Amino acid sequence: MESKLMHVFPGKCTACRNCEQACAFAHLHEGRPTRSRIRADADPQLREGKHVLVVCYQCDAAACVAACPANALWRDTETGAINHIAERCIRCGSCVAACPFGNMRWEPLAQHPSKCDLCKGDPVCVRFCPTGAIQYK
Amino acid sequence: MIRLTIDGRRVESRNGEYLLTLARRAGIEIPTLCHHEAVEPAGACRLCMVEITRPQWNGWSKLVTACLYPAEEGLIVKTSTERVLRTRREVLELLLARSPRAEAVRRLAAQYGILEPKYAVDQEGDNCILCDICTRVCATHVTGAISRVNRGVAKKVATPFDEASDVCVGCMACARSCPTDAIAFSQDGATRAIWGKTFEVVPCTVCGAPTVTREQARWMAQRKGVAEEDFYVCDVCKVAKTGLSCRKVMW
Amino acid sequence: MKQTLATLPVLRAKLKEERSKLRCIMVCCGTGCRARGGMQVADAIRDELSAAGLAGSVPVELTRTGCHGWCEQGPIVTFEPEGVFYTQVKPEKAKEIVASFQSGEPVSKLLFRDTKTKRSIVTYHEIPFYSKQTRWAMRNVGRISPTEIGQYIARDGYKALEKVLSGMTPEDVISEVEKAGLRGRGGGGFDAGRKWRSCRKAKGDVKYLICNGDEGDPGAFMDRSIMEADPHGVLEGMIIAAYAIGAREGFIYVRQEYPLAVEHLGMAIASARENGLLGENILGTGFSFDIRIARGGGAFVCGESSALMRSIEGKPGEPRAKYVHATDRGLFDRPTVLNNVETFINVPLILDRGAAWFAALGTDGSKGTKAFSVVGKVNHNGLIEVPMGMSLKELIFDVAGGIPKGRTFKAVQTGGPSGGCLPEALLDLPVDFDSLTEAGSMMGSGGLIVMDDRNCMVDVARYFIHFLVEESCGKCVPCRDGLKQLLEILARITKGQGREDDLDKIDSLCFVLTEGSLCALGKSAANPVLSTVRHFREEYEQHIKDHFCRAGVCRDLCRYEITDACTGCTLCAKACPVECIAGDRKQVHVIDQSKCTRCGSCFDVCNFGAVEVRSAR
Amino acid sequence: MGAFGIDDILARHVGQEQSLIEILHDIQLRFRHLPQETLAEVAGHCGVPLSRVYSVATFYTAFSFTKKGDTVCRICMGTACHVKGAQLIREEAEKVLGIGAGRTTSDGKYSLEVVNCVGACAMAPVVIVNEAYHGKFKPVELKKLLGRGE
Repeated sequence: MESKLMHVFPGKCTACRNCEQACAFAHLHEGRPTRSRIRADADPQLREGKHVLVVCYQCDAAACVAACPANALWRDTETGAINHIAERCIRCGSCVAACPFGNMRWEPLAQHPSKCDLCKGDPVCVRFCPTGAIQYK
Repeated sequence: MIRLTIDGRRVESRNGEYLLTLARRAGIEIPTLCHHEAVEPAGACRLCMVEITRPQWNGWSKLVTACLYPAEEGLIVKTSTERVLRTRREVLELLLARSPRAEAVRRLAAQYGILEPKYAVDQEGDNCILCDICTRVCATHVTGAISRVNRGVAKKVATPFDEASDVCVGCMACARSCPTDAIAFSQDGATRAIWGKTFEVVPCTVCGAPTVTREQARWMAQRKGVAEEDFYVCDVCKVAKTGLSCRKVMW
Repeated sequence: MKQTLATLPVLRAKLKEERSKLRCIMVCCGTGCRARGGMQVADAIRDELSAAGLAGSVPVELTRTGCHGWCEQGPIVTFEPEGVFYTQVKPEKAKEIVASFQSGEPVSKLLFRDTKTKRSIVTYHEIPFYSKQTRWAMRNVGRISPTEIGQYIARDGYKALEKVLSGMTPEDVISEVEKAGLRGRGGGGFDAGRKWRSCRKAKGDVKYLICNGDEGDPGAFMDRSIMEADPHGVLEGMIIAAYAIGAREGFIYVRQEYPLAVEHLGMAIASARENGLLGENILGTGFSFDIRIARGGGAFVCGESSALMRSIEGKPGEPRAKYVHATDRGLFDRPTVLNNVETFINVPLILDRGAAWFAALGTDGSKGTKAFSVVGKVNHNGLIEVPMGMSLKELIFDVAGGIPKGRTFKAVQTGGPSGGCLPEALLDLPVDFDSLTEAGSMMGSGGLIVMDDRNCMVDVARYFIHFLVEESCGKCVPCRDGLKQLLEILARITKGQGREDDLDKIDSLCFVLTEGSLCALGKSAANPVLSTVRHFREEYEQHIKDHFCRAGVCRDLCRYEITDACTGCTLCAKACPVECIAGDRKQVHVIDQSKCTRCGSCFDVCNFGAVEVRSAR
Repeated sequence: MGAFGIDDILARHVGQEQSLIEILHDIQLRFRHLPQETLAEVAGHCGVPLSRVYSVATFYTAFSFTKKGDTVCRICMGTACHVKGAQLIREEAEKVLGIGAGRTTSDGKYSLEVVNCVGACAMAPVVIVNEAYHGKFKPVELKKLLGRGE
């Protein structure tokens, strides 16, 4: 079965940051947008109120997977997500350094990396986006 | 398919996984300190002891470490018999006497009702319980900068000759994987020191925030055949850059 | 020259014929006898022989043999075939010896004198130490030159191999060993045939065979003696085993403390290769097998099979859990059979003489003979091989000559650091695998250390735990940290600082060692303590409560005093290393307690029982 | 060509991890210790990290990083020797040489070691000076044996 993909429509984004809140809450039980795995950053170069959404592409030939020395990043064949297996992770930070898009982040408190796991096939960011700027289909 | 029971629950395994894996999958808690999914099991901490038997053993049973015992057809596994619990308590007594300040040890010991060690406490004892996770992690996945040296009571984890290692890349996997926070390191923005070696944490070429050590970047670059400089951008700046390129595509 | 199945019997017949005409002077040049000048004795006799015009003339041969196992009597010189037996020979005696060799008149001063009957004995056939033994594993020990393959072949060497390769299938060999009931002589007593069978059945083309010559048990040296004195016997056993399990490569792991064994094995391997008995196409049958020597690095734990395999792989000798058997995944993760030296040397016997013959020796559960190293406080320290099932009493009192200096037997320690101490009440115990294990000790490799009333059992327990603390690999918690705690408690007790709850703590520590350790070293480490607490509990209590060591060993818990029985012979004063004993000749002597180090020398030399051990308080 | 004169030793052994212990034995034999600098070369030859070589070298008592004395005095502490008073010989040796077991005198002349049984139990207690075994040993004989007597 072909797995679904995350689609982003920046034009529809209003930078309400509901997605960031939802993501942080779902994964860390705290509503701090800075800890979110999706970024609805107002692009610093854009002054016209337009926004970009950045979230993991679950790349086919993923740099994070290639960089991980401990095979702690695995693709979930059902959701298509590259999942970070905390138990296997040796927390060397190689994946964070390797991801060219900044979608692999470092959790400063837990001292391990975190990334979008597509919420096991039901991404909360999609559910909470009021404008349809993020879709999963 | 191998079928066995753990604490009366029927459990199945396709390829002879270790009992610990099966028990945890079935939601049965077995304490461990030397277990790490990223490396081969060692059987060093002796906390995951379980009692195994078979009907044809006529009541005879033995203790084995769940982390190393492969699933076998018809095995009857019990994870909290009196024999198991006493062994576990006695092991914790020894660990607590060895590393009385190690938080993970204290917490586990308290769970088993041990608040004060009954044996002579090693006053100079550090937090290292020689679980071997750090050295296994480093040897298996990184550069093998540290190893267990000496033997018996003198055993410790160290770099060769206790000197700064040529091959250590300062990735901190050892320190971060340590269950008892026994590995000393220091970090302040641009530098990081561990195992007697000080590393420069290269500042982000865009914003100046710390990224990775030069040694780690080189090691990664060498392994994957990519340019070292690619690693010197922090994740925040990478997101911004990603956004920027998106914008260029979109608009 | 490479031998074949056709030429080897011819060669053997020829060698036998030649050697049957020889008269030999055999000089023991094993480690023990060398220490006492064995090589010089051999050289002196060689010179004497040539001076007497005997060298080179056909019927005389001077043979430097390997260790006889009776090193305390060394250097030993024997005449074959007569069996004349000279002890403690010095090079100056060479002339007399050669004269006696020619005339047939024994040199009475060099003969062994029986301690009980005070009678001089001419041949070793009549000496109880030898006559009460049944030497099968040690059949060639002291009878041949270990460096000459011809002498081994002449004594039916490589005959079993010849028989095996002449038509027996590997299956036949395994069945024969199984029928014989050969159990591993290394410690655990595991059935050798069964081990071979499971390795043969294991999947994989590459299989390994290992001979464990680590013999780490302090107080045991039968494997050293066998390797030094009969290396080809070990090789033959290994080649047969390799054929049975399907191995092409084998290792002999020898401890580095045994340089002579390494040397002799190395020479034996080279000459076996030259003669087509080892290497490619053995005896022209197409079967190939080769052996390498791996030197140990001075680690007792490497006697444990999984640690030994790690050591051969070039790693630190840390054991692995044996939940997957070595016969499935051993050395380099391939199916492996590991047996010890004494096990392998029994193999040619079984194949040559038949399983039924072997099984007729020994007891129901333990077949064959066993070599013991009986040392310590016995009259005759040395290697003793007897059929399994002989009682400890017979071994110690009849064969080894009992306790010296009229002292009383207290305990015998069997099985090395993994075994235990057995008291007098258990002396009727037959020595076999199962009886010893039942009594809380174990056979181990066969060390028997005899102790008398001058040995303190708490100190012995402390000694073994100290040994194990130094030798623990340090991998698992119970062994590394448990032994350290145990040593601390035992050391405290021997210093008179024992506490009321110490015996309970000892009990807990023994429990966690036995139940929780990773390998056999840790699992059995409690045995020396458990067995002494079990059989000599009152001695522990005396140490803890009364602060008294009755054996006079624990220095803080005793003092020596000279009683009125003193005749003023001055022996004690002369023996005292710190010169703290004063007294005139024929006057009662006095010990200056402030200087006395409690070494006990005065006690040991006094012939009148005038030195007494008293409580330090 | 290596700088430490162990090329011939390395050439004798295949460049695999399993040769490690044999190589270290040969180096120890030649230099009477393992010179620190040689270990990296051994690691390179065997294709293992230096830390692995160090781990092996510190695990086995046969290897030492400090040079052994010209005369190595080893006292057997096996069980047979223990019950016959080896401890007293050890103490005497420590007194005579003025060093603890495992040490070498500052002039580099003597090393004192204790060993766990050399298999010469029938002549216990045993002292080994260099390669020569001395059985049924008495503590008082030590001074003479080591040539440190009056």
